[in-house]
Amino acid sequence: MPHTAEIKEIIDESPDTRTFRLRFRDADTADRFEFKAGQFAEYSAFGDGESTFCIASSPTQKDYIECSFKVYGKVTQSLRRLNKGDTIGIRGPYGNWFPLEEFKGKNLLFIAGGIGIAPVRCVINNVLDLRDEFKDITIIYGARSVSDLIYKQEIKEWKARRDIKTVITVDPGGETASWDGEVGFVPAVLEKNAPESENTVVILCGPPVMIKFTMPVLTGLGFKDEFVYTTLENRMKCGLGKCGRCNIGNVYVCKDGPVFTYAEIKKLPQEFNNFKFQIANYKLQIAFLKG
Amino acid sequence: MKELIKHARELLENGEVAAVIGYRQVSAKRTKPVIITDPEETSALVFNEYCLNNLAVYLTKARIKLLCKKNDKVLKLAITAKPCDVHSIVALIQENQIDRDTIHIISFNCHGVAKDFGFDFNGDNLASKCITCETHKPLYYDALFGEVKETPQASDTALARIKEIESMPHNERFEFFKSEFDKCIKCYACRAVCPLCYCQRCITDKTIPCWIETSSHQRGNFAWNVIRAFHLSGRCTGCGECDRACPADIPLSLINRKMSMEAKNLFSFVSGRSLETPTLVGSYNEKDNNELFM
Amino acid sequence: MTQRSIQMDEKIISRVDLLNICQDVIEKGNTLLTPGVADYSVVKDVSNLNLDASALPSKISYKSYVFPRTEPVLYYKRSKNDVQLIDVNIDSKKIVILGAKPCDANSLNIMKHLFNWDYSDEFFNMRAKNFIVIGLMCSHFDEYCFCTSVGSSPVSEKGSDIFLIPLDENNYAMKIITDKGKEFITPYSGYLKSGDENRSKRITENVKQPDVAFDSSEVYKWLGENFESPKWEGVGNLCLSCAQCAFVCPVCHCFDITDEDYSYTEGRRMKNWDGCQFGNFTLHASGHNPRDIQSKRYRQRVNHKFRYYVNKFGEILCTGCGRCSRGCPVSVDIKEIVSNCKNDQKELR
Amino acid sequence: MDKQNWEPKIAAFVCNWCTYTGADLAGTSRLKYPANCKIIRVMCSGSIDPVFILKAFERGADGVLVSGCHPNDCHYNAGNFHARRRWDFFHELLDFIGIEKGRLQFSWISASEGKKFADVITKVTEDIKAMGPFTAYKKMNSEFTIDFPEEPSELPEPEFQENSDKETE
Repeated sequence: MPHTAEIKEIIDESPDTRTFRLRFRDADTADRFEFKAGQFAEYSAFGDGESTFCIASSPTQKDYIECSFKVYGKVTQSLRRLNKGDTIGIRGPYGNWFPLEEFKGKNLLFIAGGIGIAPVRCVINNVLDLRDEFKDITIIYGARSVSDLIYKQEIKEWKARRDIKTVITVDPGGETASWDGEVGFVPAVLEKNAPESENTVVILCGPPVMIKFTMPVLTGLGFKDEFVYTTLENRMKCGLGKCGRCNIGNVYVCKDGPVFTYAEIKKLPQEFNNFKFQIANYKLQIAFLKG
Repeated sequence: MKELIKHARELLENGEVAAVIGYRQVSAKRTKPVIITDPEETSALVFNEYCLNNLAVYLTKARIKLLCKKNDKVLKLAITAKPCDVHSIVALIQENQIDRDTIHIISFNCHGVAKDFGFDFNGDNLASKCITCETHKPLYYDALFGEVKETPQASDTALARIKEIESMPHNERFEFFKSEFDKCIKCYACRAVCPLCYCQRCITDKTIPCWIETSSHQRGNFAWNVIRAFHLSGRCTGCGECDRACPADIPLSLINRKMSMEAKNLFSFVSGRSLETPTLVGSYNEKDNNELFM
Repeated sequence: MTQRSIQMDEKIISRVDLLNICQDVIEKGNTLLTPGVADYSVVKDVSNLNLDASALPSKISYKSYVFPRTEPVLYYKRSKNDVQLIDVNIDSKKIVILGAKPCDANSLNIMKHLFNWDYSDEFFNMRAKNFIVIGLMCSHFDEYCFCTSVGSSPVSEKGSDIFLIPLDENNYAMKIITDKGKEFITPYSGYLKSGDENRSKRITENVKQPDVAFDSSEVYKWLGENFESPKWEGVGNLCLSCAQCAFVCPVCHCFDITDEDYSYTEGRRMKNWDGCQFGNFTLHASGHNPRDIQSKRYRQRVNHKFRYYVNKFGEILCTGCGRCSRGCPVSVDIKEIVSNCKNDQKELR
Repeated sequence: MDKQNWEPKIAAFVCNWCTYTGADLAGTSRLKYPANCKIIRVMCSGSIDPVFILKAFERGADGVLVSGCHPNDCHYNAGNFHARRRWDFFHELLDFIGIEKGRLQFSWISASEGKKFADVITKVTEDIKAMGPFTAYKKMNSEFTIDFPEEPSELPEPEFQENSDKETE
């Protein structure tokens, strides 16, 4: 049974991406709902089905939860039609999470591409709320164009902070006249701006093609596979490890994942043979396409 | 049989065809499809009363078409087909799914097949399509084998059943079909084996908007089976594969046969019989029957 | 489902008395199922009940009575800004299966792992709890049966609550396997006569069994090492991507969840069977499909049955009933494929 | 609902160029006809898929009318000719499956035939009234449905809501 939640606010992040700020209708549920950075939930638009997105707000934020989605399929189209004050369903939280406890006292490097910033943002905000417990923090975020950058407001805040290094880049051709960030693809920008690989944990999320080219760069810079965390997404339906859809090898992404280290992923069957990492992070694309 | 093997071997060895789609024996009363690209393997090819599959279904598959592409050259595809399977191939050619020039049809003089694997071949166990079959010799072929033999006699029970259903009042008919369709488990085996169900994306797979409910409850089953029957009307060549594939034993071919009878009555058209005439639903005639319309 | 096995003396029951028990089961308003040619069907009249140990497994297994092919999981009603949700009451009628094939009888035991790891599925558990499986020894097999290769056999009692062995035309030896079976049979103990274990043993020992076609541990090993094997292409070319195999399978359990409106404001969320061989099973909304070609999908099917499930739950996700192969429109035979996989000389098709 | 007061729900799929304009004419000519038909405008009779008709039945229609331009008058030259062949089949198919032919009716109505439009609608409504509600299909629809407890709420206006006035002007 999903809980019902009210859409408190709608934020248009980019032409095709939207963020919902949600509050549970039931105060009791709102109190009890707890999750950890990296977990996901099933959001339903009644009449059109359920879709899986990560929870994009920080677990330290108790008043509301946020989710961001890109309009792709049936459910996301239906969600986009909803207005402020409407009701959606939420089940969750499901899956595992980023082991923040283990990250403590280490340097963190966040690398995100496109909508892949959503799960990373959850971790970033969580980490920033506990800023003292971590060492250097670097954020590298790339999008196709300036208008495709999401969480623009927060990016500004991150940039303003002295205690983190924020590098924002857009693909060549996507920049505007007033753009003051980097221009170039994420792997290239990473090479220029990467911190020391010693004692650093990488949190990586983005489209398969980005991950394909970023991984060799990371390895070249001396980052260890065990310290590269990412979150996988596959087409999911139940979120409970039953429906069999997200199964890769021995793993049900919805239960044993979605957070994996690159070392763990290497051990899975290379189902996605051409791109070793093809499956990684198709945030939001899990909605039931077909349309 | 020897001639068939020899012919297939020559085709492959001379590089005329990329692959031969044929049958191989798995046990005494059962064969299964095989796709052969290696001349050495042609010895497995057979043709007999247990070659039930309509291999034309493979012709529309993208992965089979891929087999034909060799060093920038597109080779032909050889297919062993019963005379009734040739009808399906003709229908596919008419609907521009395949090109006659890319297909090498190896056909046979046919005297009928068994209704299913494991049955003795005789009048009682004759496939229902063979009972009324008029084409024991294929209409189109590139190579012809097999000797002419007498088809066993059998009574046309399917026709009798159609007549029986037609004599029922509408509400009984509705209940009859509702209960038959209720057995459907939506495995879509009927769609998969049908050579004419070649759509890349079937209407049931389209969910924005969702026209046919994917759940296999009464209403979803009813809609699916009616729409499938409609999409095949005037196109179905009556190979009966859907009937054989259905795990729930729904008499799908009854409806298909009824619709073929209508095509014959209304438009004197039989699907898959001629390469020259256009398809029935893809064309029109200004003088068509107009009685239906007020 | 998890009762510990108890050993009880073997009993003998006559056919007439067995039918009397069945009659009573029906009169009490419970459902009685027996296997037919096509499906397990509900029995209304016991007089023409046919308990045939020499029949092949029905075309469709009885899993639909525990895991229906379609069922609502919740109802919703939209109003202007709100949504009203109503939970589904699970109908928990007692179901007695008389004459379950030994291969089918084990199916719930295999599936229960999946439905109970991490989160227990109420729908499955409620129904499984009310299930009483009366297994019947199987005396006939065909070229597709391979129960002996996956650790079962025609006389296997695994999964049955009560197991019957036909002694002669009118008498059955009855073994009561579980507590649930004992509880069921206690009211009818007047019908039971004490039996002789040696007599039924003689019969079960002499039952013809299908030859062991493959060693599942070797298959397990091969699958682990040959994920990228080009051999999968052979079967990929042949298979037509329907889900007949998954839907008739007694242990395949993948499902789909979809919303359906039945009026302008009201609707239901349905849980439907789904099959891994369908092209759009793993299709993402973006158009990306991890298993885009048939050979990958068939590889997933075999791997899931013989490797992943073993890793995760320690059992092979297959009962060896052979339904999938018997019913396959293009005769793709899973037994043949699995036994040929290790052999480099043979292609998979 | 007692039979006396029962009003059928009819879905009318009409083509944009002829029948819909004909319906307009019927309205501007102030012709009277029953209000049971809910008109759904499509671009051409050739673009009406049979799934639309099944969907209408699924959503509780008792009958369906399909109407387009007269033969040779199609805005797209041949849309109605293609449709004609298809409807022949679909009509026969539904009849064989057990749906009476009267439940699905067809007509050609041109833009100038306002009178014919009113007549056709009247005839279809009367035919379907005589046949009674389509209970067989409705029974099938009611599988897996529940009645929600009544609660006063501002529901959006359902499209197929019963119309209280019998006739429109």
